[in-house]
Amino acid sequence: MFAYILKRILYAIPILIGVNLITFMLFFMVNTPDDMARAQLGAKQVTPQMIEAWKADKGYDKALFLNKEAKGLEKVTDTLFVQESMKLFSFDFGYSDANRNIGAEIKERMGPSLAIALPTFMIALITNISLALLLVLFRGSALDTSMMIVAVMIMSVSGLFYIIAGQVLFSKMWHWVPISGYEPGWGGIKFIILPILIGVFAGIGSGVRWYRSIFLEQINQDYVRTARAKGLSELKVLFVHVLRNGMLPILTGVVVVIPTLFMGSLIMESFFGIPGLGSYTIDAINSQDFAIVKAMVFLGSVLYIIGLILTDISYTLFDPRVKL
Amino acid sequence: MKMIILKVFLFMMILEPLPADVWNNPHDSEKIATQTLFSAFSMPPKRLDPVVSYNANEWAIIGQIYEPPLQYNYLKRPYALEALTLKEMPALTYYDLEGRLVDENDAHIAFSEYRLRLREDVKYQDHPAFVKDANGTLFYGKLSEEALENIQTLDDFEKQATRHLTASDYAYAIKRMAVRQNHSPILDNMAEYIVGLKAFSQNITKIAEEKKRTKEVLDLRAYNIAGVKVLSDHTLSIRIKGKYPQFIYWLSMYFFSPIPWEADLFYQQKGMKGKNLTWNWSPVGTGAYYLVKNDPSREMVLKANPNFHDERYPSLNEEERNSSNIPRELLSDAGKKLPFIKEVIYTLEKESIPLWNKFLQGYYDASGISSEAFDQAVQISASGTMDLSSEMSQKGIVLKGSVQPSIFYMAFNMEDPVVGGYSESAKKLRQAISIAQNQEEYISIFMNERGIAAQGPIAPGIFGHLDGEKGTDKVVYEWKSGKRVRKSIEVAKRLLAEAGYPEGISMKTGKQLKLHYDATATGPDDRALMDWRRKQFAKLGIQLVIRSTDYNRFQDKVRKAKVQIFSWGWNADYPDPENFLFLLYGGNAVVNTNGAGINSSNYQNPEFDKLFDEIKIMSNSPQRQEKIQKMLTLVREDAPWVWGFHPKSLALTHLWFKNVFPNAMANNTLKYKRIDAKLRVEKQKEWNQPVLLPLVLFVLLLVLSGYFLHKLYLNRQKAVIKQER
Amino acid sequence: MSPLLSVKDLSLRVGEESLLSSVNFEIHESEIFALVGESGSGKSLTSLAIMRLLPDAISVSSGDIRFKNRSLFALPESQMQKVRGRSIAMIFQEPMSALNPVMRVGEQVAEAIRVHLDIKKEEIKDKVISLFEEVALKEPEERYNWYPHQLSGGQKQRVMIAIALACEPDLLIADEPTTALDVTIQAQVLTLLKKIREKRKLSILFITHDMAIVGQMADRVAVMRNGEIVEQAACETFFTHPKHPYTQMLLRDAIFQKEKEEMSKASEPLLVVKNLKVYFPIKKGLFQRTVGYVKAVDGVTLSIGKGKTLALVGESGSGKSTIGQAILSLVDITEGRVIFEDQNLAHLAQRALKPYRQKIQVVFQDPFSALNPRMTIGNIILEGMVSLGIGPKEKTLQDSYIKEILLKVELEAEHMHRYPHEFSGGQRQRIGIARALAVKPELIICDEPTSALDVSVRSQVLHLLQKLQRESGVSYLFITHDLSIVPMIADEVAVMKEGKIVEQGLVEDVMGNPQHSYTQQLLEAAPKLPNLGLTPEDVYNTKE
Amino acid sequence: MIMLTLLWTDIMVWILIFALIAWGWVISRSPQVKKQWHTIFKSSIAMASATVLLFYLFFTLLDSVHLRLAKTSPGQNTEQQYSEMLSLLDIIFSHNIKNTERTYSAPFATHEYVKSIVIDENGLTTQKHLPLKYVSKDDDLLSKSIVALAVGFVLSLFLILIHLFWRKGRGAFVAMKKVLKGEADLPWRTAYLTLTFLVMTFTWLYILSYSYHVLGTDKVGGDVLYHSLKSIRTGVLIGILTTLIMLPVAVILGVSAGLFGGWVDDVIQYLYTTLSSIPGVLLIAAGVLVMQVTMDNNPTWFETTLERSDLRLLFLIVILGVTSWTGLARLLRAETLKISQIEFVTAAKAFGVGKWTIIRRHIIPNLMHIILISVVLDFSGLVLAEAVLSYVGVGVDPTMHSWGNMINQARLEMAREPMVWWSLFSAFIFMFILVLAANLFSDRIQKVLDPRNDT
Repeated sequence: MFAYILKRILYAIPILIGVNLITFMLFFMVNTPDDMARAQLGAKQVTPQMIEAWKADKGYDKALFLNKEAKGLEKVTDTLFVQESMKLFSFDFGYSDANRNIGAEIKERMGPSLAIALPTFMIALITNISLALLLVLFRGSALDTSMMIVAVMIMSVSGLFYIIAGQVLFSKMWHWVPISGYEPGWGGIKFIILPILIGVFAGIGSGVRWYRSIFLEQINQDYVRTARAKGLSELKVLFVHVLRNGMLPILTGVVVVIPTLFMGSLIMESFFGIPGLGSYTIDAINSQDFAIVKAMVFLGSVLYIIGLILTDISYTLFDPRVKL
Repeated sequence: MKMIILKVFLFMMILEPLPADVWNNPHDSEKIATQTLFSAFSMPPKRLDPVVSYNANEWAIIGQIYEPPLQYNYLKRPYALEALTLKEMPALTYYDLEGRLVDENDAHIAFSEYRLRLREDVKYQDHPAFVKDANGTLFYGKLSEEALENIQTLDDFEKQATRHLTASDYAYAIKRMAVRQNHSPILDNMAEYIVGLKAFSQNITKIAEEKKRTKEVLDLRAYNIAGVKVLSDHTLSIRIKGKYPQFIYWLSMYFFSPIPWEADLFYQQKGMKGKNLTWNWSPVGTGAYYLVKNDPSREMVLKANPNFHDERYPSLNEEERNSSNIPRELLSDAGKKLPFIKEVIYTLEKESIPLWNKFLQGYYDASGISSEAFDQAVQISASGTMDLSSEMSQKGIVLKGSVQPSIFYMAFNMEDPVVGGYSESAKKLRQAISIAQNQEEYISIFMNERGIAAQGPIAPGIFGHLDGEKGTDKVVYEWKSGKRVRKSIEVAKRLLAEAGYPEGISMKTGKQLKLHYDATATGPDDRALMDWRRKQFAKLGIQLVIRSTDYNRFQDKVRKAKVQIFSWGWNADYPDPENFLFLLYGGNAVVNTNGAGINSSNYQNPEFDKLFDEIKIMSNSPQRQEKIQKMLTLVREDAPWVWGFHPKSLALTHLWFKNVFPNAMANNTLKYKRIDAKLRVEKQKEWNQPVLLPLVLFVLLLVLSGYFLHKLYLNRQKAVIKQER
Repeated sequence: MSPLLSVKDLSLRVGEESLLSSVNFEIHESEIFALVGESGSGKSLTSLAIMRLLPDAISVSSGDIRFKNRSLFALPESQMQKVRGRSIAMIFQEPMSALNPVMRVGEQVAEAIRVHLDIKKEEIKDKVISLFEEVALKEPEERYNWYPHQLSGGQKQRVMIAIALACEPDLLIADEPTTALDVTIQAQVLTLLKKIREKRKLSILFITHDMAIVGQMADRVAVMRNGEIVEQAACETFFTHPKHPYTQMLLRDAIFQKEKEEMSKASEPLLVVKNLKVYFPIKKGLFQRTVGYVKAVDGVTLSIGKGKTLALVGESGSGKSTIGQAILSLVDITEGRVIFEDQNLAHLAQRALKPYRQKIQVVFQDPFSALNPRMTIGNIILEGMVSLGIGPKEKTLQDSYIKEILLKVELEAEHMHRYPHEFSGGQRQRIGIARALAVKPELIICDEPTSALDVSVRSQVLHLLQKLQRESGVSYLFITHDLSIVPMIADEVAVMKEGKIVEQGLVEDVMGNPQHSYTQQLLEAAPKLPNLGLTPEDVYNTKE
Repeated sequence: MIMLTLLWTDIMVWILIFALIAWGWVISRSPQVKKQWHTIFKSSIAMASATVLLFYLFFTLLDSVHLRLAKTSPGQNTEQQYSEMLSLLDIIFSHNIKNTERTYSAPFATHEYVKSIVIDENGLTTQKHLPLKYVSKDDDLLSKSIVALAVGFVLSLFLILIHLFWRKGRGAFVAMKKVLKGEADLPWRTAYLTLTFLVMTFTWLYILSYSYHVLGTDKVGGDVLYHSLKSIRTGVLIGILTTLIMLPVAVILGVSAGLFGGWVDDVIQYLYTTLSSIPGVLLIAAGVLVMQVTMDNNPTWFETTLERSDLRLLFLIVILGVTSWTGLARLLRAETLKISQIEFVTAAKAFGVGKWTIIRRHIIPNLMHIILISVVLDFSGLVLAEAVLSYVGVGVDPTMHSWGNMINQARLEMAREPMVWWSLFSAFIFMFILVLAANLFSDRIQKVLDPRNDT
């Protein structure tokens, strides 16, 4: 097990280098250091002297991949790419172009992101699974058919509509919750109810359909027939046998997502003014803050890889047949 | 049935603990009942360091914290400066090259000197940097990294202290400006005027570089600028090259805010930057407020500075009161000690929609009016003035409007072979386009009438701007029966034909004239805007190709004069025509200054430039007015810009928000304002009663479907196998 | 005495299609009632109907099932749940999939007890363990916490039986309980079931396709065909005096008739395998180091004569299929030689191998996966011909060649335009044979070609293979786990166990007088047909 | 004089259409696949959604033929002048392009939605709802509707008859009877009903669009119906062209990884793990930003705004394609691994059949259902993604007609009081119908083609 995890971590390193390379190339192709300087200095009058001073200040005056002036190995190492990547690998994200410590910022913003993403994820999982089980229980009935059509309809609406409609109805017209905002702690529940509800609802269509098909696949298995032959009620068959076996394929899709919950939801956070990592990322894209985007891409990849490893580990926990 | 009862009971349980009042209050409900102002910011201010800050949203914060020597009077119109930390307005004396005192109108003026006498009762906010031990050395001057370990914010320092403001703090600020690494946007400008600043800057920049390399602290007290002299603890003199009357305005800007050396050294300590303890994030000032919390991701909190010096609400004498239309209630607090509001909470609101809705719900005390919300908020009354819609006025909302000292214009690149140049045909082409751009329609569609069509570069309220026929651009408009009327499109077409493009077809090539318009169009609203723009050109038969990019690249193109037609704007730094006309001064042209200049249309007219040099050093007088009008006639003829419009800012405030008086020049207006907290609490409750019916219906639906499902399952459990025969 | 269970006039249908029509039978107390039939005959449906576990799509068009004089069909579902597992229990064919893979086996037994019996929590475990003891599961306490995948097939079936017995039912339905098991295990399970019947006096509805097992187990027998019971009789009379022609045919196909009248004498070897070893590396750890090998084939030597058939017999996992693949160069040979016509095929390059690909062909076990579902039969047969350059090149000639081949394997010429899914298992197996035959091979490796087929179809395919051998003198390497068919098809036999050949020789020698204990064990375990008292070797011996 | 000028995406669409026709021809030759499709269309839902999809495709194609119309030239010496590029759809809706109002108006309204300042003769200003310029002055909504619906009915009848004659020739009327009774082999009745409904609705909207703004006007007075119809092309293009770009990459890489194994597998796995580990939006955002820079540096690539936004759309499609192949490739690799273990592949190997032949003959045909399912599934996902990307600011050009841009703008309009709901509503309806049809159709395809659904 330990050796396996170690192996996976070692395997992750070339992937992360590749990720870095891609982002680095993309962003320096788009964003010459001059651009960054101008965006950051952002004043009414930006003189060339100011730009030069800024670049030197930030260390963006180095060569990208190959420093022709340096000697020996430094040709490669004394470059922007290697320097910046090395920092990332030690989780030193450096400073944003607004001169704030990105690492500290990420730490601070993970909370709000999780406050939305985690409950959304959990509630959605529970609702979707229970609804799916319900449909499987009444499979083939009119209820099943009509709910499946409703599910397809729910799927066919862009998430943006749900958010707009939710805000107009719940906040603007009915005064149930604040329109947007965030507050840490229990007092903040009023802010996160609506985004969570919308997040859950928007995902219900595809979620229920997916889980339903998984459970239906299970319900045709032989062991379910065995369980019925034991005299178990249909509810017990579903909750004890089908659910437990259905959880295995669900795990593959679900566990990989858990770490990326930290990244937050781009759209939701910016609509509801949640100061999480999602809105951080959007702002960074819009203001072309290379340092933040790079950090977020790196973080996203790391979390994704962690998710993959967790998926494997969770299999060993939940599926007795799998051993690492 | 049992289940239903159970569920209804559960429902009651859930409802019970909910607050009896409102559910959707986004703020701390206790603070609503106190002198706390709730406001919003859409972009987190990135730099609160007065040496670099040059943005309206940054100034809105640091304006309350820092105090430059001068400020604009809150109530007086036209805008007038008054002393803030000074005992009186600076004394101005003139010297010739030999250093002899000379008269104001003397031809030999080589220097002018401003002498600033500071008030003695001005103190800084409490800050750990000021704490000294018994020996008088800084207590937190040499913090080790371990000591910083548990420090996250300034509050984590046990001790705090204050000290009096001294003249050397202002000198220190100018020295900081000179350090290139601090990226001051006005350094290059000021170096032209302040004696010795240029040389000092070059010198200190090298020193700073060296110190950075050796990781030493840069203490600017050790260096001095020739033209900036600290005469005593509370007296400072600044020497200016030649005559530069506008300098006095600069003294009201935050670049000239006092910087205590203790804090500068404090923030330079290792490890501070990692904790976001920097000038950019933790300002130290003498103002009415100090920054308690700066979380750019969520909120910023200002609190009233207990050390704030004695400042009183301004009063006006009878004459002033009568000359300007100042509402009486603005004067009711006259003479009372400032500030009134004890705490300000700025919340991040990136989207305009939630902001507007929260304002309507009473959760923000003031709001601007986005164009979407305009016709909801504003009606035009019979007398032609803008007024609140009945819905708004029923809520007790108050409308405040003022024309901004700004201009948005569409510029031609005068270096461009097609639209540029000073030939008759090029002029006529530009004039034709100018006529075709129907600014009035633009203002109506995109600005909801919140703006006035510009007749020249100078904004209303600024010396040099004239109303009526005299202030009308005769190239584009006609004066008809007491009104300005845009010339008809036929006139434009004629001009275009005379320019060599009949019906938009070039006589030379026989092809349709195709022009390129650079824009920073990325938002959702921009498509309509671009469509409109294209239509204006299409009226002349000209095809407009729009090249939209992000703002960065757009700036870059303008700097390199790689544009043909583009739109831009200017927001005045100070209420003087020079601050507008220099946008067209040949010496500031981008092509002449290697991209550094402010004249992005590259307009160069020797006659205009000569007049500019003259008016620049004149004080306001009929002579100055005459010269300015001459200059305006010149640029209207050459038409390097399509004048565009001056935006009108409209602000809405709730009834409980008092003493609000728009002042386009002043930023530190928070201290004058007051809140009627009791009224606020009442109104918020009244406006935000939750609508319960849908909730009840929803729960009922849940209960019913639960019951239905239960029934369905029971039926299945009862199932027997039916035979078909 | 009234019967324990009576099925009266039971008819099932799905849509318009009738699945069962008027099935009638009765089961008395402590009786083993065998329901026999080939796949699709409706025997499993009958059992599911008794349990009321029929899929939703199937509806009852008529009939009733009475259990202890109560109509099961009239019970509400909630009452029926109390019958299942408590009064009527069931065990299924596939022990691999019939147990919940993520639940401890002890729990799965305990669950059944918990549903029906009011027993204290602490006692349940004891009860489960005693049940495990009863079904002869070794180390029952330890096994309680095991998961199904940790158990062997036989052990799983024992757990299934324990579940079924947990609530002391009156009737046990055993639906092909041993079909998926190896012969030796099968014998053990059958013995166990019989023992339990003796001890508990319970009735068993035994469903199977295997006549030999019927003879061994049943008190009374019913034969089903196409949803109808064609014959019902007591066991003894059933075997001695089968009445219905279908029953007669079934018995005939189950008892083997040696068609090879004349044993040709030993011929020169066509293929010689010498000391063949096929090892699969086991990779482990950080850098995927090879830490050991699975010795799938561990030093096998055998030879096949021209026009002869060598049967390779062994239980699952013995490595017999790997030998076939090694001969075809489809797996890497670790050591040893495969000599075909004086040429060592081991480690030969693909290009050099090509001529031999034509001479050695293969027929697979699963007729469903052996044919590409997206190709017509004609194209499937044509593919090999084109690839190896056999047969005519012109389209019309090719077509007639294919038709000829199809006729040869007793299919129709027009079948060449159809797709595999339109054919039954036996027909598909013929297509597979036709495909191999089309390239005129000298050796065909038959990898369990009949194990997925019904008895009657099996005998047809075997006959076909024999006919083809007679006609073209092709040799067979016949890989099988089923000892019973060996005498019918093979000249020589090799018995494999754990990658090694334990006994090898002429069929009559090995089967008639097995030397190795494993061979003896295999022969012992094979179910014997009762009436004649014949086992396969007996068949052979009597013929001699 | 008319000059045909095709945009890049036009060319791609038409290539795709011809490829589809060619594919259809191939299918019609294979009875097995033909039968599969027959099964798919046996469901009336599938038939109805296919009809809807075809209807959308029709508008896409109509909007994918761009022309330049000749203008009367002002001078003798000048060369022939052409107007800006117009698509056939633009020409059909030229009255709507021309008749732009000043600002918002509600569907079927006669006056503007917002009040404007009016100065009357006395110099007094008042606020009034100004009348719209291009709407019918008389109250003839009902009479015109009846005429329009009648025209629509006749038109659809005509279309149906053409189709019947094309299918059955002389037996058309007999077939018609069968269809009406629901006895035809396929649910043609549903298809014809759907068609009739669509055609009637559309003719109604179209004919009334001459005298009203049937779906209202937007902020600058543009007709919302026209916007919505123009947006169809953007949505459909992103949906289908992206898969066109993604497919070859995914299939080639996925299959070779699964079949060849070894280092090929390692490299391809590395490639897609790396790509898929980057959060999708960031990758797309980065790609779009690069594209913008490239386009800014090469202003000569396009002459008009239309060409520019078209090129941007093309690049967006390419970026989406490049970033979205990983999922399918992973699926195909796994499936290839599985198939290559199946005995018919072993049999082919035993016959010495070459690797490429095995891929072509045995692997790809057995992967087709996965490819097809993922194509139809991706289609609706991509249509929805366009809206989100536009919100983030990395979608299509802001000057382009697209549902994403419409929603984005409508967001601001929803905050108005009273709400301007019709833009959002139109975008919602047009998008919802397309995505719903696509989802229902893909559902059916999945049900028929996925071997797991055999039960």
